[in-house]
Amino acid sequence: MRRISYDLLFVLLAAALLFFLPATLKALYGKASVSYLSLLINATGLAILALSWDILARTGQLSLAHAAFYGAGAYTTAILLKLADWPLWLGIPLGGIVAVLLALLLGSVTLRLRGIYFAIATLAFAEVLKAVVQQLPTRIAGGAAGINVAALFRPAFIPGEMERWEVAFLRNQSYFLVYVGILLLSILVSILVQRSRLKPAFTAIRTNEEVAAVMGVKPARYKLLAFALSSFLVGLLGASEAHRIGSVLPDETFGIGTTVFALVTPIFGGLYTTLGPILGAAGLASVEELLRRTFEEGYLIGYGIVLVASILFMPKGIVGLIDSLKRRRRKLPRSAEEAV
Amino acid sequence: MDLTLLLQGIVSGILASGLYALVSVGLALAIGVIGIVNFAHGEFFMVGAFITYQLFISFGFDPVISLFFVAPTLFLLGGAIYQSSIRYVLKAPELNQMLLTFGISIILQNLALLIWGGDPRTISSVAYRSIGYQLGGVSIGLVPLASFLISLVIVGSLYYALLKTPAGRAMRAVAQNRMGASLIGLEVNRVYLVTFALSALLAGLGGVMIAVIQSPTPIVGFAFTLKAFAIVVLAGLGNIRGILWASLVVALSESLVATLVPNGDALRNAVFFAIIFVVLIARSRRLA
Amino acid sequence: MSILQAQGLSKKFGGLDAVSELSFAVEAKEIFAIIGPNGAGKTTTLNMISGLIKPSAGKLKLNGQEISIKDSAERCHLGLGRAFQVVQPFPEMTVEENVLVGALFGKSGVSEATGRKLAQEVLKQTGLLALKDTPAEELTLLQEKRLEIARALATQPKVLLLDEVMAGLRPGEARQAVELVKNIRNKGVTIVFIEHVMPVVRDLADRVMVMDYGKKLAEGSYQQVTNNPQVIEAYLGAEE
Amino acid sequence: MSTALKVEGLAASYGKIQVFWNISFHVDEGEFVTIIGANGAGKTTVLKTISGLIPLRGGSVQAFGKSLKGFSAAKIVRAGLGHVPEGRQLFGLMTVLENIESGADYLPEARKEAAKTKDFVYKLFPRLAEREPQLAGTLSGGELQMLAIGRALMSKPRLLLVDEPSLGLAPALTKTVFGALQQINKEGVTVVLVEQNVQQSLKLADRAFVLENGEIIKEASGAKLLHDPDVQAAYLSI
Amino acid sequence: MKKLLTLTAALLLALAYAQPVKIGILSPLTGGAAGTGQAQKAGFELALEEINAAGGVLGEPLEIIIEDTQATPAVALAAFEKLMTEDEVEFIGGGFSSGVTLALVESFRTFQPLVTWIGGAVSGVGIDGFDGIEELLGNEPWFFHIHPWDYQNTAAANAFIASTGVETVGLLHEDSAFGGPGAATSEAVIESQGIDVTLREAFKSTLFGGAGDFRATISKAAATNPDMLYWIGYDSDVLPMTSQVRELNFTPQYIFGTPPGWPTDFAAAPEAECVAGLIGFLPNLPTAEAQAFTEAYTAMHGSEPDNYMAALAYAQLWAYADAINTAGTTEQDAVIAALENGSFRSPMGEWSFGSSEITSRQGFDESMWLVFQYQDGKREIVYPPEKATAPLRSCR
Repeated sequence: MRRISYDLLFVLLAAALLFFLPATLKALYGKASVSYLSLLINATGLAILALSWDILARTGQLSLAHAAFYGAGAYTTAILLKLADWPLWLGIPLGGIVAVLLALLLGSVTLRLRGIYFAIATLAFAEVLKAVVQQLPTRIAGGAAGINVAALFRPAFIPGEMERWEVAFLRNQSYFLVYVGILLLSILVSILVQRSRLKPAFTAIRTNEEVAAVMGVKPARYKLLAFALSSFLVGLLGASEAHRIGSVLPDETFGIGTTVFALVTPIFGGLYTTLGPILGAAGLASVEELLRRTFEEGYLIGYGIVLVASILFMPKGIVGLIDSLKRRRRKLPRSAEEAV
Repeated sequence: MDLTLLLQGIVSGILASGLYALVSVGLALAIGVIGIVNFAHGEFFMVGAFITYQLFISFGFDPVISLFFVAPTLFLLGGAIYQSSIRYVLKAPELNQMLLTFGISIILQNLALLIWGGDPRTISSVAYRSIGYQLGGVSIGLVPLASFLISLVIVGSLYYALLKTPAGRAMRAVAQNRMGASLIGLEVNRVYLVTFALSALLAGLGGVMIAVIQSPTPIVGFAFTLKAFAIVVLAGLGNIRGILWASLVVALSESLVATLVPNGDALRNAVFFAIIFVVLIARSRRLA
Repeated sequence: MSILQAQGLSKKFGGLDAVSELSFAVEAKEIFAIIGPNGAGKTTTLNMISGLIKPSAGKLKLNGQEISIKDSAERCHLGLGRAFQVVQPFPEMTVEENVLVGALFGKSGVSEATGRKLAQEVLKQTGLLALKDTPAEELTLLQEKRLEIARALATQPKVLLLDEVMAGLRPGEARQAVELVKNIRNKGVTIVFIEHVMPVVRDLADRVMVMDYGKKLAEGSYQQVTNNPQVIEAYLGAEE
Repeated sequence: MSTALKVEGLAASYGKIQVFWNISFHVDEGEFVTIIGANGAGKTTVLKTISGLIPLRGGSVQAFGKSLKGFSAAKIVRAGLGHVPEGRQLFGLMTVLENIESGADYLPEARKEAAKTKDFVYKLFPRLAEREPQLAGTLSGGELQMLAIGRALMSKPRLLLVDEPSLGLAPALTKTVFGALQQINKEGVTVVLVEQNVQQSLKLADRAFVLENGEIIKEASGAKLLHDPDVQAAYLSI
Repeated sequence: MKKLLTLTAALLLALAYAQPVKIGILSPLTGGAAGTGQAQKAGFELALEEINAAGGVLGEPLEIIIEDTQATPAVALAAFEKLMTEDEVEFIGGGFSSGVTLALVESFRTFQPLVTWIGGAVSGVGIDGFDGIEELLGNEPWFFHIHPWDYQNTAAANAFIASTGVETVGLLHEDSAFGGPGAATSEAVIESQGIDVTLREAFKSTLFGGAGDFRATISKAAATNPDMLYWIGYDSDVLPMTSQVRELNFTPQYIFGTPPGWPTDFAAAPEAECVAGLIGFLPNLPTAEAQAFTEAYTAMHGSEPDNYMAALAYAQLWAYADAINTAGTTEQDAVIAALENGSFRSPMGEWSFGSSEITSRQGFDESMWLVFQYQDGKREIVYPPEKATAPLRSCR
């Protein structure tokens, strides 16, 4: 229990730092802070995506349905606002809840599937959901044209007192704080999982479901719990993102890219940890932006090379690399050779 | 419902299974024998399609002739990719394989974009592309028929080769028991190398087919990757013969829904994945 | 009343009768050994008892309660612990975390604090305390075997199923292990174990059941079964 | 008599755990050697290290005067070492015939004589001839063991390493298998047998070793060890 | 000392003036819409070279900064804000896809740079409960749209269809945001001409994971035996659609498609023969501007400007250059006025901004669209009559 309070302290510290980050950026870079914040928002979204996927993966469920939960969250808030005069903010938690309901539905029928069979079943679920949403009556889900989604923040421009970019700064700061809030929630959930009885349960199920069951762990219960936690977080993200980018469209909102990056990022950063997916998001977002700003053409080739190299040279991700560096520095015996 | 229309739907569906089988069989080999989850498989079609296109543009080669160039090229490409990266992740978790091959897929896609641009290309003069034989109101397309027969032949001969030839038996041996395979004098890594290269070659053949019937673009392979994975899983990992059945089931269902349901063609992907989903779930319940 | 009862337990794999019509009863606080040649169906029997394999036919009762239809986790909660032949620690977890899995989930409603305390006790009892922060994948075979027992113990079993846990131990270590098992029994735990090392069987077992070809060949005291000519032939190999 | 196998200071690693041993022994050509020892004593690991399935971490292995250092398992088979491994490692989804043929398919020399060797195998185990078209996965334990030996023989080995062939076999079958090994030995193949079934295996052996915790603690003729009271106490418990 | 200061100040002032005009471009250079983005880029590069060869803008070489949007809204948003705050551009160009445009609306409104925007054709006009680009941005004085709106596309297609004298039309459309929402409107517009739409069917485009097998849909259309097959899809659907129509022995009098682009080299394919299509620009348009553009483009890029997005991009950059030069300043109001009042060069001929349903800053309308028909391996313009290079042929 002592460790969890350390963690909480750390999270609070991080929260405080992140809270003041926009203002700091503004002080340091002025106008350009708007752009940096925009990139940070995207990176934070990627971190939420990655961390939420990782929480589910800790039970050994390699889901390819993350786009479905993201889309469910986004469409929930969009449809609510379209059909009724809902409070703008309510759609976000409701988006999370609808994602959870879908996840429980999916999770309960895929309990017995393992490995790639599970992966393909979840992918199929996401593809079918995309088609279903597109086929819903236009007056409800907008059909192929999608739905406009109102912005969460519309800071007013006061001529004479501020510059235009400061309005963008305010808006980005607000979105950034919302995303950071969801990320902090994700981190809290992740820490709770890591520091509670859930960690042994999740890890046991992931490593050997049968042995776990013989030890008294109920696999179905924890697999569904992981599904619920994971989908709630990504549902929140989907709903918030819908407001930020102003619309939902079946092919875009349920696009496979969400799923792909949800799994690529934590692998890159280090699986089954709280820090790994976050470092993964920070790393991949920086790599992409740096390459983009360096090479006029074909920067994504470099991105692909980084992915390939990362697996070859740091198979356990950034976190694994840090661990092994730490070990080397402490000169911990690694092989039995030294231990004997 | 018009009976001819229904018949046409059935015929089209059956013939369409050829392309599905063709794009899946190489992946089935890679997963079944090597156990590698290759997200870049679709990019092998794409490369095969672009090479076919380039040979046409540069030398005026008909795709049928290009087959003889694409096959060895893709074999070499597959081998090179195996040697430079895949072999290091054979024993790694599936997720590592996914990230690695996803990286390869991004590299290949964007290289193609750099070389050929993003606009769809066309192999313009293919005399046989649009030939259809009319049979009592039902049309049987030459290319679908050929791709159906070719895929039958390829899957059939692959099946036969796996069963009867020493090389095929080597692949099965490695797939069934790595240790046993090395004890009968097989260099397991070399068998893997050849298998992966062959898997790329088969994808390349699919790519030639795609170059004939579609316009090569850098992203033409990706949709096929997902579908090929689904078909391989539906057939059962490593089950080469099952590829034919699985392809037939999904292709025929797609075609029937597209024929019988208003706006049914838009539901093709939904039908495809719904079948995969239901079959996987049902199978998991039956096994338990 | 018998604490564990099997009636007509059978399992077919394809056409093969791995276990057929097996019935036996284990009394409370007994140490009950199952021996027999490899492939006789011993491990399959344990798997059916702990719920990893669904029997093709037959019934199982624990403490008089029918458990045939319960899943592994429920059986564990009712008091069935299990250590595996091929040791299967969770390699990514530390020794303590491995034991914690059993301690926290072996019985329903164990609080985190209680579970941790229980894990500490079990670690002490099995001599693993010093290794508690070692990742399980770095253990030696002997340590792994101890962990296997510790993890099962942590589920607070009434009946503990041990599958060849002595295999590969040196005589000295085996003696320690025998003492450990005896201690466990003395705390009121019934023990069902599979074993190949005959001295261990001799020293430990109150009763021995011999299996061959999925069937019960003999049952009785160690002396009784080792003098049974059928058993000698099946298990030790016939003399010319 | 020349040396078929010479092992010196053998050390191996298994997965992550590096096991350090110092095992040295030699086997003469034409000899039948049995290694006994408790489960986990390292018998299987010794065989696997010799046949290249586990990387050699120290020491040396020589077969027929040639060092096997750096050889892959496949290359070691070519050097004339057959291995009937623990768990048999057959191809379950192939027929009996395919399994047998596969033993010679990838060794040019052995392939030339495949038909003759197959006849020998079938004479040794007539049961396999009957089961020819059946999938290996459907065989009984005894038949599997015969098949594993048969497949190894197809490579025309000069030295055969056999790992616990009696495992899970009924006494009658054990006898058949051991009889076959004896016959193979008589044909001039050197045999190194690892066994738990001490009684029968020691009877076959020209020489035998007792292995404990990665160390050879005893070496004597088979008959002598069979009557060694220590061995009796440890392995027969009678 | 004083002298030095004045000198420095003068130098700084000169430097400030010498700042070249920068135009920020948002374009999908990678991903599913890379074809469009690459075409735009090629068009910009040509225009840039010409503009700077002709003396640049305000006496300095013009600069463009192209940012890849990956056709992804969140990426586009970050790219736009980078252009505004890091590169500090005052003018925005490029543009594609309604989803991306919708994502930019809020930030456009905040920064209010001068935006001229290609694409984002979903006007929203006529779609209940959905706000399209024209509805959202049409009244913003700083927003200029350079591409016909969806209803203008429909009108152009409809005008051609009506001109052919067909009595029945079978309408096939892809089901995403491009072909989906407008299909019902198209049907209504066509039927208002007294033409019977025998069937309206959606299909799955190859761009969105379809395998390119349209046989079931084509068979259904063939069963209704329409005079014309009218299809709305993407450029990668062209070859499968036209070859399968032939394979299924479906011989409508006309095959008319309105994809946003046509595959490279398609003209030489036998399937192309008699296929008609809507296009914004044709390399063989027999006008001096078109020929000059095609020639220069081919010289620069080694291939003909097949994708009309290249021509629009070219027109867009020239419009900026001309307007800023006319205004003589980069001051926004002045440039807006110059844009509103000026007329500009383009490969499609001289053009200026006019009015559409909502906006009065609309560049190009239905009259931009040409209907061409592949005839003997060449694209002949067949509609409108005043631009026609050959009469329309029947496919039968």
